[in-house]
Amino acid sequence: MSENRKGSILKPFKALKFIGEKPVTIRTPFENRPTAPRYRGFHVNDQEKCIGCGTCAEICDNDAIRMIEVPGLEPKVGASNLRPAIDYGRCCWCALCVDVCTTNSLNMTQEYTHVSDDLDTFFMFPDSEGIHKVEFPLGYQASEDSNFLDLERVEMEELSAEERGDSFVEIVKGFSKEQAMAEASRCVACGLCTDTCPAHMNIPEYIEAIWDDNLSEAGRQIYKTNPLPEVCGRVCTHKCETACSIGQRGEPIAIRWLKRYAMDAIPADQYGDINNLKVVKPLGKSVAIVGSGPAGLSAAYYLRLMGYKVVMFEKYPEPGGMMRYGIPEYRLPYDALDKDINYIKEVGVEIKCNTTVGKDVNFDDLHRDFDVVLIATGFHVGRSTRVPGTDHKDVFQAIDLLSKITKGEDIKVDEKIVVIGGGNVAMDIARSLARKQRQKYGKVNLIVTSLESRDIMPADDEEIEEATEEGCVFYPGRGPVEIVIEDGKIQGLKTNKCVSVFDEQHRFSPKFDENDIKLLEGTMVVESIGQGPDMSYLGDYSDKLEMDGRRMKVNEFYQTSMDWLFIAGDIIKGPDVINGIAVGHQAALGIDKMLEKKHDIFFHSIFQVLSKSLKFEENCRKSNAKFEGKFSPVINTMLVEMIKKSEDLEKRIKRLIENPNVLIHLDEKLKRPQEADYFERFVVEETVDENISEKDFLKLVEKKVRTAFGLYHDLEKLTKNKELEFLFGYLKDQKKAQLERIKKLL
Amino acid sequence: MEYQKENSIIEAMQLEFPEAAFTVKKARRIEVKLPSKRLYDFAVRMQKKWGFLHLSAISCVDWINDGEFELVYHFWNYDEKVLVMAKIRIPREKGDSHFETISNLWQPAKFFERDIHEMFGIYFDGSEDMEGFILTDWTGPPPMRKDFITREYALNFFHYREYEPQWLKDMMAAGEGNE
Amino acid sequence: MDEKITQRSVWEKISAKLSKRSLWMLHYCTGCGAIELPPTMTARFDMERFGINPMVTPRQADILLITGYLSVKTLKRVVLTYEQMQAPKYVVGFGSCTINGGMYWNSYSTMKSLDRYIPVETYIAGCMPRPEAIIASFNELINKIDRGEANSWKDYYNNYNFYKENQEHTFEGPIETYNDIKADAALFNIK
Amino acid sequence: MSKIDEVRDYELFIGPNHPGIAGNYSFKMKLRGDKVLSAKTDAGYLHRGFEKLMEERLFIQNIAIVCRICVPDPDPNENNYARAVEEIAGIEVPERAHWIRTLVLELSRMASHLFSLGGHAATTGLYVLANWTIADRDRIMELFEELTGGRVYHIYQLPGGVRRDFPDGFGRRVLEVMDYIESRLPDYDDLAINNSLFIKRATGIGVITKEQAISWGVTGPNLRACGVAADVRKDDPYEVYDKLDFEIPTMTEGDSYARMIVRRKELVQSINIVRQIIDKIPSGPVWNKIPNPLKWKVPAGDAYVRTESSKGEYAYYMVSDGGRKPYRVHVRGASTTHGVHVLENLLAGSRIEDASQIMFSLDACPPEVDR
Repeated sequence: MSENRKGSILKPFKALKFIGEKPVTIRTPFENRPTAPRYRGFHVNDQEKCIGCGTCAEICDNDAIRMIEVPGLEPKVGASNLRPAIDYGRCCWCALCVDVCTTNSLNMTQEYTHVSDDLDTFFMFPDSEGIHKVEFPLGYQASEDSNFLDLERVEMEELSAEERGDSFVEIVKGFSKEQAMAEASRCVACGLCTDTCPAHMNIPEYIEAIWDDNLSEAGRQIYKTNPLPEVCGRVCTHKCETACSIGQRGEPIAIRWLKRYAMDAIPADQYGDINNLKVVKPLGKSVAIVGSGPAGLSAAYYLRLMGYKVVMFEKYPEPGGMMRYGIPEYRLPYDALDKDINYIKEVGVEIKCNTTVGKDVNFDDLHRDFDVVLIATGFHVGRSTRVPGTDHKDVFQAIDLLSKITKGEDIKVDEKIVVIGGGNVAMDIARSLARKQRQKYGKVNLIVTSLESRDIMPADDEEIEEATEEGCVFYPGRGPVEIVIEDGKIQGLKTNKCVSVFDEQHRFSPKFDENDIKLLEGTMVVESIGQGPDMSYLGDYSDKLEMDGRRMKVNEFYQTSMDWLFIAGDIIKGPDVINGIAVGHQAALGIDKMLEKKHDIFFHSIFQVLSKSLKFEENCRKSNAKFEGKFSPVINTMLVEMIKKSEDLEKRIKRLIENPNVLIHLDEKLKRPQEADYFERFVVEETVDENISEKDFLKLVEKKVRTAFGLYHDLEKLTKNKELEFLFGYLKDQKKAQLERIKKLL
Repeated sequence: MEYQKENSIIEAMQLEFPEAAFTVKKARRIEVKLPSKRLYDFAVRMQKKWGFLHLSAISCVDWINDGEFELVYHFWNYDEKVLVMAKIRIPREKGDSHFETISNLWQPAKFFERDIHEMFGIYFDGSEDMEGFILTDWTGPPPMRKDFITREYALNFFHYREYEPQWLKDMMAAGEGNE
Repeated sequence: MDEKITQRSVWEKISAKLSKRSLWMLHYCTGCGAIELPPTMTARFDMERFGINPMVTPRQADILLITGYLSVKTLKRVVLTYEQMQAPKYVVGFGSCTINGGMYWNSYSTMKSLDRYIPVETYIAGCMPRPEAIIASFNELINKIDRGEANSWKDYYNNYNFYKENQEHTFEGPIETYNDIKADAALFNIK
Repeated sequence: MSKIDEVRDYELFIGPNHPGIAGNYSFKMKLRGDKVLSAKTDAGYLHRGFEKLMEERLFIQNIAIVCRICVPDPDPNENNYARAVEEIAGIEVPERAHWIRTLVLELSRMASHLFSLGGHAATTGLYVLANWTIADRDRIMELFEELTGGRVYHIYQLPGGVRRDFPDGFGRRVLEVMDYIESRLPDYDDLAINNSLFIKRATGIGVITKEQAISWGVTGPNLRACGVAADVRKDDPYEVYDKLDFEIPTMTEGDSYARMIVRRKELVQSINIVRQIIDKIPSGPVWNKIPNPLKWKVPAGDAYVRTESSKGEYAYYMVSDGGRKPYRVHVRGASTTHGVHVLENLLAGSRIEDASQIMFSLDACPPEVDR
């Protein structure tokens, strides 16, 4: 370069030397030139691996990914029936979705050309073959060290095997605030857990509240569908964690421990105001509940909220049923159980203990004195294997021993014990007796045998591991043959090898290998192979009830053939606490629906969404144009149409608003069958507090509309969509027949 | 002492501005919080006395909850190689808030002040050029104020596309098929 | 754009064959996609061999590239430029922003879908589209002209009110475009 | 004004399509004959409201939108944003990530300088140099495509480091491209930079004195062309610039040609920096993982972060209120001074033929002005 700026006129001619050189120009530019191996091109999504968790739609900063409901795909545990569709009129190819994908199913190929004048082709549904069904090598892919999710779980400290060996102190110490927030921060709020939980708890919402350190909001979200959170925080079988999308490639979120942290942190006296309960105007109707297990308590809580007088009858001295007398204290301490039950009492549920229905009170009086009777007596009678020798005095039922331990009575504890059974109850009795043995003899000698082999034992894996740590010896996959008794004393249990437990149709028909015999020494045998109900109190009603196989015939609200009699808990459905709670809540809805006729559940839930928008409704009265400008296209056309169509709408909204129960609104999510019906997600609205600002309410409804309908459609196109036609059918005419058809669908 | 250079600068300034709060954020970064009426004198001394010849930027932050705008003046010293961030708070009126200009000291201030005027609605008295520059065709409120939500405005003002792709029609048809 | 394929006289077929090889692209890069135009125009990808070269004034240009987002202010100039261009004229929409708002879908100052303001011939997916994709779109444009299907510009005259209405809604008032659209339309005996 | 002057005075509106500046920008000029009396810039054609959009996006989502602010030189944006978040949140960045970031910044500087050299020569009719530099710049684009997955927008640097490590054999290919570009520089000199026609056209045009430069807030190559050796990489070092040795080229004349020479010399420095990086880069992780981005909150605080982009001092002022989205991000582009008042001052008194030469020599980038 010339500093003196003289430069020359001839120098440019040096460029002539390039005449002979090969040109830089690319010969055929528009054939797809291969790109770098890491190129960010069009998306490709492996449909099998994808679980439709919607995290890619959540992180997309251009709102380019919309979850489409794929007909023919069945939502199952840990997977929804939605799949991402990508709007290439919005996508900026930043690949955040690829890096956040919970299952690594979404990747990018090296394809980059799509030219068209038909705009609809820019909204694409990526599958494994690629956008134009032309095979392209993969480009930008998710890699281990660059994905955005933290897959390791925050470890919960537990007492070591020695410390807990001989004491009934609770094993789990609980999360500190930092641990809980760190664990809560891992959740991507995909909602798969809510679909799987029998009680459809608002799990992402309360985890979000824990992360925002707003524990009263967390409590409020939990109490919407679960009145026994302290219990569930400790002993729930946490199906939600099996569905957790983070669990696909890493450890699922510790949802149960987070619920426990949230409730432990809220003192009992604050329960009332976090649920902002107002004194409920009594509705003059009363309900009797037999049995205070999880199902009974849950039904009682929600019925009380609706304004009914609830009286509960409990055989044992303390309420709680199986939770108190079945689950040992090291898993569920009684103060935690009492914290929940006291709040239910505080709400106004009257519990009469030590009163056995059928003895102190007979069933007919209940039918006479109360409008509705709900039976939730659970399984308290242990089933015996009836092998020879089970009538010996040293053979006990696990249930009886467990309730004796709870009541503090002393029980027979020999040096060598054999426990028959492979479920959670067997684990409870085994570990309780191991503790008793260590307290009495200083060492544990306890054998647990079960038909099922180790991998298909119904008990939770952690339970089995912790039991082995505490000294229990396991002999899985063996069938009991006979209890060997010599001069009045039990020597042990003769067992054969169990070849298979279920036959091809998965029915229970165990097969044994006779010549593989093994004697398990023990002077005391405890049977824990299952429990059964004791429905003797029904008396002659039991033959009037229609039966469906061995169980009572019930509709979806667990209403038996006699409309005044409802049933809940183990005796009708579900092995665990959370199922009891869910069925209790469902039964409460059914009772409310039956007693309060005018509460049409479906009709009510639509207007619950819209009645909160009464303020907007006034706006629309004043000037329709202003109203139109307020909402996004989908919502506003629907609202305007509704207002126009039904004249008495305004009266109905006003009446619903004045009715106190609408304020303590129930979450109708429960009334649908087990699988999440995505349309239901939109219509049903959870408790929306009155002081929600117009803006937030708008956002909430809109977000739900988009997730529910997948596409951002306007009204006319939506009516062709199958799921919506009964909503708009309703809008078109309000005839009764229309409502009947809706209920059939629910 | 760790930030020897920065602290010596602070001492020099502290003498003349006792009411200002000086902190050293990190190497080459000094933060000053001072009352808004003292800003102009501070700016004059920065340029004339302490050699901060470069006004890197004037930023404005809308603290809507405190009801205040925060103006942050970033001065850079070519020789000392230190950046001073002078922060002042002015009340946030509904209409135009007012503040004095420093564009007579630094020419770049003309652009920053005009930009803040357009985006936040703060009128800088004494500046020559306060008319529209970027948002000449914008009729709405100053867009950077926190009470203006751009998403809601866009959703209601502009038209968005509704796609009807062939694969969705086939999928829905297939859905009907096996219903 | 329903009457795409109209009966074409022999003369029109010949003129299409000739004009497809000498299209002038207006040198007006409206959005950020313009950074991929220099490589397309210059030595490496060289679109000039397809007969496409930048032309400075709208009056002599055939192709108007909308390279990405359009702020409302630029949209006014684009409408002005579009109306100045001589028909037959072709608009090519680059990238996601012209289709459904792209990254700036929630911005208060950018338009969200181009086809409401001016008729668009082809769209290219990308943010921003690569030079190869751009040339692929030119290639397709050339073939469409050859087949006589590139008639989206007639759409502007046919439903002129639709476009005018949308423009006035976005500009919150009519804009003065100094062009007598009716006269232009009459040239091509469109009512 | 005398009768004759009155006749010759008129107002001219230039733009917004590419008057000579890379992007939509327009000028209202008052002229007397071909002498520009005064010029008034008018921007806003590329305004998308970045700062507003950034307030409505999560911290991680912003890395995709940030690089769209200045198109020829996107990486200083990404770097500024990442470092601002790291400074507020106190995140440690692994050593190797610092080196990779510096490499990406220098490659981006080279691509932008090549682009502006070509453009600068093109404004005076020398289109061949534009063809050459843009074709060579494409080699760097291909390097970016290999490293980050995107040609122009890399979306590569994020708070905590960078997203991916080098693909294998990348270092070797970078050195090849560096050698190739170094071998091309003499060709550029012969063709344009030492071409006396170009020198005559560019000398004495748009002269900025040292004092004017400082008071007008000129930064970057334009400031170094007036003799002030101020460079953010040396004065306020970031990433690993303090571990590299390179000079700051300066000229004294401060005219359009001097600015071109400074950019041309900076190309050599960048090549030398890239070579140092390639052979000194340590191994190790490239990303210090941030928590789950959908929930991640950055503690309250603010930070003023500066980088030396090819256009000048590029700074971000970010404020966080402890939420999941930045509370305020103010982008101080380098062209906020070059593209607006400096340009108006230089155009006043210049001739209309040199207007595009002046505009391009300042290398102002309108999207930075509009944001």
